[in-house]
Amino acid sequence: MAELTYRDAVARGIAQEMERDERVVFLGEDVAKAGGVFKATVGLYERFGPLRVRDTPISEQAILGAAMGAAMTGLRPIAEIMFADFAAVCFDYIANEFPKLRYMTNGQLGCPLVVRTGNGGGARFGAQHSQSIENWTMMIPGLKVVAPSSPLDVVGLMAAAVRDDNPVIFHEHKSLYAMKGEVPDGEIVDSLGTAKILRPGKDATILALAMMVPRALEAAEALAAQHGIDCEVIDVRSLVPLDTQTILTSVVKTGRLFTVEENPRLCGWGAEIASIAADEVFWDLDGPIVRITTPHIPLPAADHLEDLAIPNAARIAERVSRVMNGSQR
Amino acid sequence: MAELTYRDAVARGIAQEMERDERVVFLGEDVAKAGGVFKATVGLYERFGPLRVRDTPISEQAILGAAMGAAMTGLRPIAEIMFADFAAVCFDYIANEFPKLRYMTNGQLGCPLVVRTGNGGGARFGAQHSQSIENWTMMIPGLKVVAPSSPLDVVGLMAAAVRDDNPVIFHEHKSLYAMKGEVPDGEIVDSLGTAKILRPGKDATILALAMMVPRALEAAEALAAQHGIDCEVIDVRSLVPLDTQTILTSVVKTGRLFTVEENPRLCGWGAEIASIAADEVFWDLDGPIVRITTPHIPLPAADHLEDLAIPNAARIAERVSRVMNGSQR
Amino acid sequence: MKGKNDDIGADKRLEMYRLQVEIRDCEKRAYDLFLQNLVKGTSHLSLGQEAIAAGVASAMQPGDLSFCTYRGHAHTLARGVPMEKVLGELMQRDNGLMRGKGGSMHLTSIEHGVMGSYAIIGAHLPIACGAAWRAQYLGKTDVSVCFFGDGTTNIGAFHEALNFAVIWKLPVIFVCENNLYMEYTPISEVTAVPHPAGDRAAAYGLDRIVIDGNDADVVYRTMQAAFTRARAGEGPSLVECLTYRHSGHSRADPAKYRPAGELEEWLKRDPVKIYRARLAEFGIAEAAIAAIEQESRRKLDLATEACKAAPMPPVELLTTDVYADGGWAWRN
Amino acid sequence: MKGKNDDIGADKRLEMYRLQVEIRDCEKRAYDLFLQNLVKGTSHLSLGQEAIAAGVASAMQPGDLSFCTYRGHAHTLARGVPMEKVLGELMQRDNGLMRGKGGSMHLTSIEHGVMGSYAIIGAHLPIACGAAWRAQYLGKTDVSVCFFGDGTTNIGAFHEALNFAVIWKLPVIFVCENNLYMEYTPISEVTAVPHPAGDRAAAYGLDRIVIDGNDADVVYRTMQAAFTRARAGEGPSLVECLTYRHSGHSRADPAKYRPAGELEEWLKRDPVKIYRARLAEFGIAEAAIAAIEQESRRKLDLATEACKAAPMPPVELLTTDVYADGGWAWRN
Ligand SMILES: Cc1ncc(C[n+]2csc(CCOP(=O)(O)OP(=O)(O)O)c2C)c(N)n1
Ligand SMILES: Cc1ncc(C[n+]2csc(CCOP(=O)(O)OP(=O)(O)O)c2C)c(N)n1
Ligand SMILES: [Mg+2]
Ligand SMILES: [Mg+2]
Repeated sequence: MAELTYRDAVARGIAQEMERDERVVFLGEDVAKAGGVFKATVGLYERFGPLRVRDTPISEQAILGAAMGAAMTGLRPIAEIMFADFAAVCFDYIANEFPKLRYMTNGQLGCPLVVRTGNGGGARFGAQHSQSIENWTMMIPGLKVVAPSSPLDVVGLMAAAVRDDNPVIFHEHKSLYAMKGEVPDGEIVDSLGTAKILRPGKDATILALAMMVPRALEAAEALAAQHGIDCEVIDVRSLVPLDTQTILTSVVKTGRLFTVEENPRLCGWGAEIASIAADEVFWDLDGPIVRITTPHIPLPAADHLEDLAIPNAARIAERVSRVMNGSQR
Repeated sequence: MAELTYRDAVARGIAQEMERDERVVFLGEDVAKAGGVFKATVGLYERFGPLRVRDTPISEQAILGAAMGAAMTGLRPIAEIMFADFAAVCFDYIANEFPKLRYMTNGQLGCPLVVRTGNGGGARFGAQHSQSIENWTMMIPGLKVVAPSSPLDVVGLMAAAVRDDNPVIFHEHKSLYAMKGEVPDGEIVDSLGTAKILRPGKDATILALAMMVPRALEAAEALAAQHGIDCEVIDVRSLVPLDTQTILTSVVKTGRLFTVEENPRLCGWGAEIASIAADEVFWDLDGPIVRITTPHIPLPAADHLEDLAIPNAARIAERVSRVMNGSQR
Repeated sequence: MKGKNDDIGADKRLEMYRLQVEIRDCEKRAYDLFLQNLVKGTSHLSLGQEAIAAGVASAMQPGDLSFCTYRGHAHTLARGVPMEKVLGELMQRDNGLMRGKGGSMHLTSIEHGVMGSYAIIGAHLPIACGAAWRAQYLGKTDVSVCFFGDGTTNIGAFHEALNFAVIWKLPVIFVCENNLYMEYTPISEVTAVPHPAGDRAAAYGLDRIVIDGNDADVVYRTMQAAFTRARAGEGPSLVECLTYRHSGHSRADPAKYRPAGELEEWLKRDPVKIYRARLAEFGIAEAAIAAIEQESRRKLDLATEACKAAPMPPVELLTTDVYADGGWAWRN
Repeated sequence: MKGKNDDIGADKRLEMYRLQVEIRDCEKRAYDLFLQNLVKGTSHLSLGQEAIAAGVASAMQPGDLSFCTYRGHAHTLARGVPMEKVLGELMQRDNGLMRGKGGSMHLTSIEHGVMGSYAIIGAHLPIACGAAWRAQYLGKTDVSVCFFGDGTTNIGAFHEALNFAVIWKLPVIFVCENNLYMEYTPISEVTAVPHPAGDRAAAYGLDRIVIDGNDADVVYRTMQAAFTRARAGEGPSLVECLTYRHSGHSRADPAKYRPAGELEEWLKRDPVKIYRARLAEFGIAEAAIAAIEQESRRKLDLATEACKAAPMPPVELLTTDVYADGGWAWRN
């Protein structure tokens, strides 16, 4: 058992898989010799050498295209798209190529690869380097999408992603890279498509993802202490496949559903899950489903403005308590 | 009053605005001399000349980037992205540049332009030429998004889009181009952000967009005739701004909400609206909110498979009647 | 060069002629079937461009990989995929290469090394790089060949792929079929240089290679050199083949944008005609030539009948093969 | 060239020196403020690259437009934007250019023709084309200048923009600041040609222009020619300026990836030093030079104090200017 940062967990997860499988290769901008701009891949180049850990030009389309071609023909590439926002410059691969290949070829070809992105806000980087783009990927059929919230989950979900035979988008959260957590020694393999109940509770279900998870947990403690509201906090972890069993079971139990989302408001993962609940467990709901999100705006650079935009524990607690006390908005 | 095709309505709308305002220019691949691959812009080149109606190379990033640079500095460009799917190769402009410019510059610069796309399925073009990408654009703060369902709306919303000072994504539906409808003579200017109640009803609200509109209307007639279910059919028309007033008023009245979406299931506009309803008018709902969508799959080429994938009147009617009769799924 | 035993030889020439004839026949049939409303969706013919498909494929070895575009029937057939499989897919029947799920723009047959046909301009150039990277990494000798049109040279992915292939010295060959038009717009109106691929090779440290794409021998010899280079670990090549499509861009296009007489000029340089004459020049008997032509028509008629008789794909296919488990479940 | 009245002249030279000194001082101050934790977020300095900003801006006319990157402080200052406005934005204060909403990577001042700084590599090259297209369309004589780094030449948007600008003959000048590195990776390791911009100019039918970017006179003269060409309707230019950044890529980067001695070699060619010597060579009095330096520091200190005293932007700003009506409403 060792205490690891989320950042180190990325390198550990990749190393575990590269050690196990020669077909695993890794490419991206400044990822090799420099160990990545977030220092999440330090040591891989030294350990696995220049043929397996490769620096690329600033050519995101070439990076993802090359990963796809290699994946189709037998390798298991991991590609880094440095900031998640840059997914927009290579979105053709994410939306049109990776996820449709198997279907269009009637199963002749597959695309087993992992795209890692530095997702999310909190670093005062402004509108083009701070986005939470989970929904850009969740909305595309044929992808799998995960977003871990702890070092342990990073290692285990990375392993699961690399071993999965589908294209997996792996959203790392930039503002969690420094977070520490216990990670057992030895091989760790988690499974995609599983949510985790991090705090059991009976009054309301709060769903959160990535950086919103610690904030939702903090809010839940405050809600319990200050308002006597006992929230079940679920880390969704995997958007596709989506663990609707765990989620809906909880909603049926508590009768109330809240989502805490860092993405701008419209068409986020919370909207999808809220809609599923409003359809499938409608009669078990005891009140409105409420999404607590970043407002539908680009993110500002200034620190206090950014902090105001992204949900935090206080805002979550305040909103949940107000709604639970029956004031509708 | 003239009968116009949806395709001709596009040219008419653009012509009306080019006639009015010299700053309106139009560019895209094969749009000028050839009149567009869907023949939706026939005659504009002849009428407005080679300086205002321009063929471009196959360079979608250059097309949208150039449109943006021109818009920022005083023109009112209309750019065509031939098939909506190709938005993926220039998504940086759609997601990161157009919609964030005004915010990042604290209002110093704006981006008044229109991007037209040939959206949607039904033409047996396969997975990379048939997508409904409304949610790719709806989810991005700073854009406006419309998707007309009739020739009249095409003309009026095109005018509104061109006159709007924001970037507007204008989703034309490929399978509606041949559709005919009455369009009055003279200038027509509609307004963005307005839904239209096309069929009043008291039992349930059905929301639809673009090609789903005629199908929802047909389903509503069948539901009335065969099941005595009186549906209110609303053409959402504008996803951003979203006319929540019209929509929620209807839901409050009927107590039931259905969405009919061509997009693949996850994170569509229906999820957003369903979530809004499940939050804001929860106590007015008399039963589950149900989304009728294309399954979460890439689209197949074969005609009968594609027809099976995209919601049609029979499937809508069948689903609505079953749900209204209390069988949950 | 005119002796019977030049570097190409009679057998190879007969193979290249057979390929060109079969492609020509099959493409014409596709057009007929479209007129009969039996080809659904769109389709993009290579009529007039057959020498490239034949010349390249004849220089390929088993195991080499082809990456095609929507205009990929020719390259798919040239790798040995049966006509029935191609026409079946165009007709979106259950006997098609992808059982009608992909359609004409996505012909794929991994069995024959046809690693997909891509319908978003430029996307497959980086993908071909990736396949070549795999070969290099695993120490294999196969080469990836990527076909695309003149218009494709103006999209960003072209640029990224070329640079990437060169710096990683990848065994990939980029074959630009310059047929003078993107869809309806002449390439010269939208391109900063006269030769959209050849004049850009130097920007990637590559040799300028611009060849007659209507002469299969020229294509074949050029490709042989490129394959040798790729297999020797010397990196990629970019080959611009000048050609012309006899028909419109896609089934919907009557090609009215062409200047009068242009098609006629190019018809004089019809690759099939040129090559038929070439065979004769090299002393190949008319009977052998005619036999190829007859056999092609016979195979084509059989294939056509088989396609007409083939069922539509079963409805269950709608939701298969979205994910690797064979299904489409995005939730538990 | 060494006479007092060469083509550039004393006034222009003093202006260029002043710009370089002010940029140098302001960038160093930004670094100090970062160490004091007063610059939030990231920041990308142009220490060592000042001659380009000064040389280009000095050749520009009012009304000409600048399109910058995240490494855009220098170009913003060079167009006359007050230091306070720039430092205020880096400190994300209410007195910043965009009142802290954009941050250091998006400096914009339309009043000075600074039409935004773009943080997604390559995006602004097509955008600059669009601004130039507007000038051409409206018959204006302004020229758009687009700055970017060596690493940017490998992304697709570069390629699309260059081709586009040439075929439409747009009045746009692309200025590549080749500082030998993308972030931490040497450009030579990831680029197929030695000169990432210059060696590609021919791919767009443009002249190869590779110049010493540490000599403001060279930059100025080269740009003058490019502006003349653009204003004459002869189309775009692509100028590669060789230079070097003295500091790391961004505030977080200690630049350890550099080979020993490289920085030292380049420090010998420090543009500010070079230009100070140049002034002396042309007989400009030491007192005039020193006055510029003193004035720069005085202005900088005042600006710094003003920024430190400035308030944070009000919270209402969070939701302003998403849409043109000034607000953020996406629904009624
Ligand atoms: C990114 C993208 N933009 C536009 C299109 C539409 N389109 C299909 S084929 C084509 C022309 C391609 O021209 P070229 O590369 O010369 O190939 P050709 O069709 O002549 O073989 C265009 C513009 C597309 N498929 N993908
Ligand atoms: C599309 C995209 N990819 C990657 C990055 C991250 N990034 C920021 S600066 C940079 C290096 C740019 O190098 P260069 O063009 O040489 O400019 P320089 O920073 O040296 O001035 C990279 C890779 C980005 N901002 N956008
Ligand atoms: Mg072509
Ligand atoms: Mg650089």
